[in-house]
Amino acid sequence: MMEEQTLLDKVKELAPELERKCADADSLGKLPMDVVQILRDNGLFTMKLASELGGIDADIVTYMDVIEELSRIDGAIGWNTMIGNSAIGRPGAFLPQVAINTIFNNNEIPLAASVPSPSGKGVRTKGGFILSGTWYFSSGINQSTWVSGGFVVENEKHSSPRIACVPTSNLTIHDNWKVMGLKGTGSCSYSAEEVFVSDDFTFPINNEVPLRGGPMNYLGRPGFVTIDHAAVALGIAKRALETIVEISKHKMRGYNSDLKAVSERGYFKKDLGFAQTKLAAARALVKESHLKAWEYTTQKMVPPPLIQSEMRNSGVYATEVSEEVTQIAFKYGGGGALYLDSKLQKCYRDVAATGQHMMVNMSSYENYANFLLQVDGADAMGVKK
Amino acid sequence: MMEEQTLLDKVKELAPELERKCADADSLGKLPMDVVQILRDNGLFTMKLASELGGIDADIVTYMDVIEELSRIDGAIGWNTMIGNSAIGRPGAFLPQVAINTIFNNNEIPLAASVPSPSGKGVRTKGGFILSGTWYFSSGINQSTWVSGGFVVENEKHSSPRIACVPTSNLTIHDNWKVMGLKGTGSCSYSAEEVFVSDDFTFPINNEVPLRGGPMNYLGRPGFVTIDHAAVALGIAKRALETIVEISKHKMRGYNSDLKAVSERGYFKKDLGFAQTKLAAARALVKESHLKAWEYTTQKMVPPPLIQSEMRNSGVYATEVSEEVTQIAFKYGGGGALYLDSKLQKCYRDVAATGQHMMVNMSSYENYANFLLQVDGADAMGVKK
Amino acid sequence: MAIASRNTSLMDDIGTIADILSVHAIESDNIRKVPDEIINILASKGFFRMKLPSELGGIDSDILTYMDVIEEISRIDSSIGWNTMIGNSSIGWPGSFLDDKAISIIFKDGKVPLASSVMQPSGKAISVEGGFLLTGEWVFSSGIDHSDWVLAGFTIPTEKPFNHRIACVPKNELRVHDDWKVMGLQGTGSRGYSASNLFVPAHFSWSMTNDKPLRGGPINYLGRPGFVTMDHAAFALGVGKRSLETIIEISKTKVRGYNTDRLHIADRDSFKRDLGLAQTKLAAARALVKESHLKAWNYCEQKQIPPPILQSEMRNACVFATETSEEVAQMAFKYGGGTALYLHNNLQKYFRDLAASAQHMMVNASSYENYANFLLGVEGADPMGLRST
Amino acid sequence: MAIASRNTSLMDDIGTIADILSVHAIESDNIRKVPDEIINILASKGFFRMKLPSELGGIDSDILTYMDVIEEISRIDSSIGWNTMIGNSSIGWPGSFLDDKAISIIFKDGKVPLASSVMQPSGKAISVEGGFLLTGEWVFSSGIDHSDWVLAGFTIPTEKPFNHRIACVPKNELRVHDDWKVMGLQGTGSRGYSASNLFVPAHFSWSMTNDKPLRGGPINYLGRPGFVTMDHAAFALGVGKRSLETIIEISKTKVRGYNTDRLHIADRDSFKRDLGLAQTKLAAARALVKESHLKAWNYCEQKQIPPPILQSEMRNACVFATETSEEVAQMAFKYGGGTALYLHNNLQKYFRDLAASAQHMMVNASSYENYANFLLGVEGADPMGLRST
Repeated sequence: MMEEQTLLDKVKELAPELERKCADADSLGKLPMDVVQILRDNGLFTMKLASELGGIDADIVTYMDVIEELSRIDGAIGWNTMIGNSAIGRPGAFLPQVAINTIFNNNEIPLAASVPSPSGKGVRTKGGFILSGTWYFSSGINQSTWVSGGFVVENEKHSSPRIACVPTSNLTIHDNWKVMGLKGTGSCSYSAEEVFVSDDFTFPINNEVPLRGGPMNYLGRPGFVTIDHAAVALGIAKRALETIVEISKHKMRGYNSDLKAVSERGYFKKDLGFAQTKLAAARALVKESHLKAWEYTTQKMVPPPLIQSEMRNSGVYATEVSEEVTQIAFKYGGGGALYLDSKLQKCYRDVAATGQHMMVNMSSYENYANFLLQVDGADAMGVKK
Repeated sequence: MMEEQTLLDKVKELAPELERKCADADSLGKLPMDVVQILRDNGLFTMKLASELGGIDADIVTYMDVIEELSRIDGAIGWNTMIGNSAIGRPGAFLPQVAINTIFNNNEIPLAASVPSPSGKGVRTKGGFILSGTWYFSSGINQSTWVSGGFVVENEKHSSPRIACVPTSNLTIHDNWKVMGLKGTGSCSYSAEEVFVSDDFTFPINNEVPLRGGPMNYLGRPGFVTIDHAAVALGIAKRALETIVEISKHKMRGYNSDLKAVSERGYFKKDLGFAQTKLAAARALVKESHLKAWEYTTQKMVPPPLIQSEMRNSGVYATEVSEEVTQIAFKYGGGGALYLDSKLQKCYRDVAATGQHMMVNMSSYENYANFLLQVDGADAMGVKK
Repeated sequence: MAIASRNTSLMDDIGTIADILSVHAIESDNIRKVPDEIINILASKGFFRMKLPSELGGIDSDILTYMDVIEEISRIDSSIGWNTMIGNSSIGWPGSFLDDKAISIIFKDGKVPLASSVMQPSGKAISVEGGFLLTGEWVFSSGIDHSDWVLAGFTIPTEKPFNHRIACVPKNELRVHDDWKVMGLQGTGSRGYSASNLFVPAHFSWSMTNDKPLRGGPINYLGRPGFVTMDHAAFALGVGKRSLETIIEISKTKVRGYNTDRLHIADRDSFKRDLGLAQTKLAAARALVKESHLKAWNYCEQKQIPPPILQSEMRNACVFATETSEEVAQMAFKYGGGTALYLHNNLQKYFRDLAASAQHMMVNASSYENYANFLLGVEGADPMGLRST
Repeated sequence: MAIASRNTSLMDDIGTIADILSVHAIESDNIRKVPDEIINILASKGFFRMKLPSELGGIDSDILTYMDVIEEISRIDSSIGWNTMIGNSSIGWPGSFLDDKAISIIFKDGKVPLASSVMQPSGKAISVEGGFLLTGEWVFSSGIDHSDWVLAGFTIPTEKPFNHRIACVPKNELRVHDDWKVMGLQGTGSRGYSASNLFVPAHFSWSMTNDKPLRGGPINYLGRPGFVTMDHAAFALGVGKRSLETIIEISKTKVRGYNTDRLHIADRDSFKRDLGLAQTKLAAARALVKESHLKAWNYCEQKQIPPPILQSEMRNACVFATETSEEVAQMAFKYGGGTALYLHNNLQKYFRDLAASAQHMMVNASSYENYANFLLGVEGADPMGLRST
């Protein structure tokens, strides 16, 4: 654990610089390149990458702490870092060696993006697939050199959807990231038009046993990414609370004659203490359920479906609670929180945007209930077997 | 309106006496006979009864106000009064004259109970039905002389369920009202074992056009009873707020050194102001939606399905809000609110019990949404046509 | 409950311009104010004169019509709705409170100018001969670009007890700031402004604390905060309504997530429960706004200002309506999923605009606390939490 | 995180008596206390000695085992769970804080007596030679009927700064009231008691404010309120868990209302969403209780009392667990419909018992306010809102 603790300390040290350099991300519509560079220089995109490939193979608690801290600094930084980690970590763990040799050419670790949901179609051809389609929400794609995208195999109803790893240069990036939150993540759509992808650069989306890498790669689906979403939302909410704590000390609310600072009002205190507690509870659950999963992965076992559902649920709950908590903080910010230079409104918009991701949709509770009710074929994502 | 205004004033005048005489209702498991007598003497069971039969044929706002005020005095009084009104009002409006002559013998208005849901079975026989079955939650049955119960006609799948009006003496009352809330309502089960009921003492449950009576009898289903449930819950919640307002002024909460009364705490004030507002909003909606319906009934038209759904929904929402508001009040009552002589705990238990009635089940929202989504066959109760 | 004469023609008028009003939502956000074209249409149809005394060419609207109009315009376009409501109060107030000398200048040649306002007493003044020297900085002055006159709240620090004064100033005497860079209500052009030792003649100001309306219909007797509570409520209710309409449409064709049943959102009963509850909540909030403001209207019709507890109830109804609309819009946004993030998707706009509107001091949750002071019989209870001393 | 030695045998022991424990739920409510038979079984198996120093024949339980045991007993029967947790603290405290002279009398012949307690300083005393004269009235003393000794909180009004003292008194010197007529936790025999000028020898009392434990394991170093926060949390979590288990079973066969699809509750996706969310919320609340109390345990193992902010976090976790359990039980109760009203239906019992438990001062929502004082860096912040002066 020693080494990874250093990782969190390093991020904390970098915090002021990262925040300063990220100030324009919202208007840029993506992370500024020097922010990406700092993250890369410090190995922060390789936490999920197999150590065989130069990755950190981080333990799950460190990973969570780092993503949370990065999100505390700026939601877009946290978001792009977590996407970037999965985007290189997963192909690193599952692709055949021949692809690895190309992608990690000269042992360099490229920047990657990914959209795992199978939005594309692949037509089988000799030695590979002809890939076409449009994928949405590909965070950080502008800085990537490789992109993993999910696709279904045309005319093969019963074979698993696959992931294709394609050079970004073979794809068309659409400049359509005009959004209300997480503006700085550059999550543009992209499309492929009959791009040939060699077999070696694809793997079945449902593969469970990784070819390389540490316990992280045994987390399975959706466990491999549930911690990511939770950590981003928790980090943003944490920042919102920190911000309102500071603001509350000198902000006078109310009309004219009530001279109390917000921080002195009893109901603000109750809301603040409650918010911090609720957030801590959600965080404790995320940690607990992912540590439970970790016990399997350290024995090279993929956590069973119920635990997958618990991991996802903890992420959904953490996201909802983070939204609620951020909203409480925002409310107490009053009119001043409306301006674009207010961190509160940024947290508010960013956390709302995180909550729209399919991974943290509240239908997760229904899927989980199927386990509790012992419904046949219960599945964390509601996928029928 | 003048006359009915007098009715509410009369109830307010009776309030202290009613409350005092009702003190033992919870341990009795039903309303004390002298409470019933006061209600009866003041015509309070005849507000929904056709004026042709000596009833008051009250307007809907007066009716709501009176039931709310009675429930404010004591949840069980409000509940039994509203059930008693429907139980005599409905047969009074829908039964053929020959039955009316018997039931309203010598122009006396009997006390009645009713369970409209068709829990019984009737086998057709010459001139009537042989009725058997068990009905649950028959509030006030012990004081009644007539009971209306719903039943389905055996072997006639497609004919409407009917209501049978039967002398209480022909039924077996089960002493099973051992419950956690609304204890004082004597809502025992009863059963019938092959009781002959003449055709004249039955009518189809879905009849819409009354044979006698004022606008109230055109409210249709479920509109005829939605105001009832809303008014009871609102009255109880109102009382809970009144009670905590008084208590808060001298109750010191917290450990030892914080010498503020509950009423001086900012977060209590926010909760109190919020609770009163939310309750007022729910009440305003109940009134508004029922007045909308009233415009139809005064023209002898039954309000259409969408309005039925809105009436029911307003009742569900009012009940939920009343529960929430009562709970807020209860919380601030601290340990003292646990004791059986505390009005707060009584309100808390009673309002929770009102919320368990099928009429105010939250599935109402789903049924209402079917209208909003223009789903074919949308129905306020979720009944398929 | 019945209101004698309702200006129902106003609602009909909206129908005739609804199409024009509804095409500018994104443009307003981009240019950070409502386009001039729209303002001109609204002005020409009288939509800024609903609170203006008929003596001055105003409509002297009844309260229900007024509320319906603001709600409907806000439903069509949130930026326009917001500016309409601010514009009405901003000219209605001086029209009703200023003396004839000032009126003859402001309403020169019988023309009705456009105005904006920041009523909060952010300014400070010193008395000089014939008037005041006014200094201060005011924020959030919606529609100021389109305005000829601007209202500014101020106090004279030496004056006791507290006296909330308003100055009516030509816009060109103020410095207007380019500060409207915000996360919601972007399209409302709510820039800040400032003044430094600006001379304001005495008759171009009045006292919110002490003065009574000099002209106008019942609507001018609503008092403070009643004169603006239904504005905020109607705005929020209109936008909340539109959120629901939008998600209802979307839900019929949208499938979310991996659900293998591939049900449309509209077919899921958990969505239905949320939708039915949301519509009910919104209706309850609206019913309370209507009920409390009609109660106030009874006073106004007799030229009486509704008493403090009723003012508190009006404000509370409006806070509750705002909170409820926010909640409802959030629910709709949630079900909109990832596609609701894009700026061309209105669900996110309603969500942001309502969140922003709720930050307004008028709809702050402290209103509940002030109301509780009435319920508890606390001496000096005040709807705005003002202390009497 | 790992705790060296866990007394897992206690959990096994519960398994052996679970059947007996689970049959008395209604009887406890009827006789308004836990039947003697049950108390005797618990006592004989050591379930009242988990917080007692091993020097006095106690178990000196680790914190996780303790929490698991209280949660599991509460899951089986809420009345028994409540009495078990109160019984443990009531004897653990004097065992750890009183001097050997008092101990030799209370634990005469090495026997462990049963005790109950009201720690709130409802009593007042005057100092006299060799001790105090104690007067007061205490309410809510769970399990007092079964107890030999009773703890009573008191202050000496003339003493400054505030000093929270506890007296340990033989029950037969107190007047026990027949006042336990309540709406929830009926089965816990929580009667009030009073004393008038009762002489308490000085060595039969100690100060919660100033004294440190004289014997015992880490659990005795939890401090105030940490010594009891996990009790309330574990109780609530156990009952909440049972509520969910109960509605899960019921939902599989129950059909509600007129729904024409005649779906079982378990088949409705709106129920599923509520159920999945409820289980998740409860798990989150539990995870926080565990996390914060394990953090505290690190201090205890080094014979240090956890610092005030951690005390506040422990209390907060426990308040949040209580609120969450209440919410969960209410959800389950709702879905139970009309049949959940009957006294033989446990859903209503869980609902009432949790509502009643939440009225306890220890789990009052003011805890959040006290915690905020730490977050805001307010001087003199205290987990219980005590003022330092």
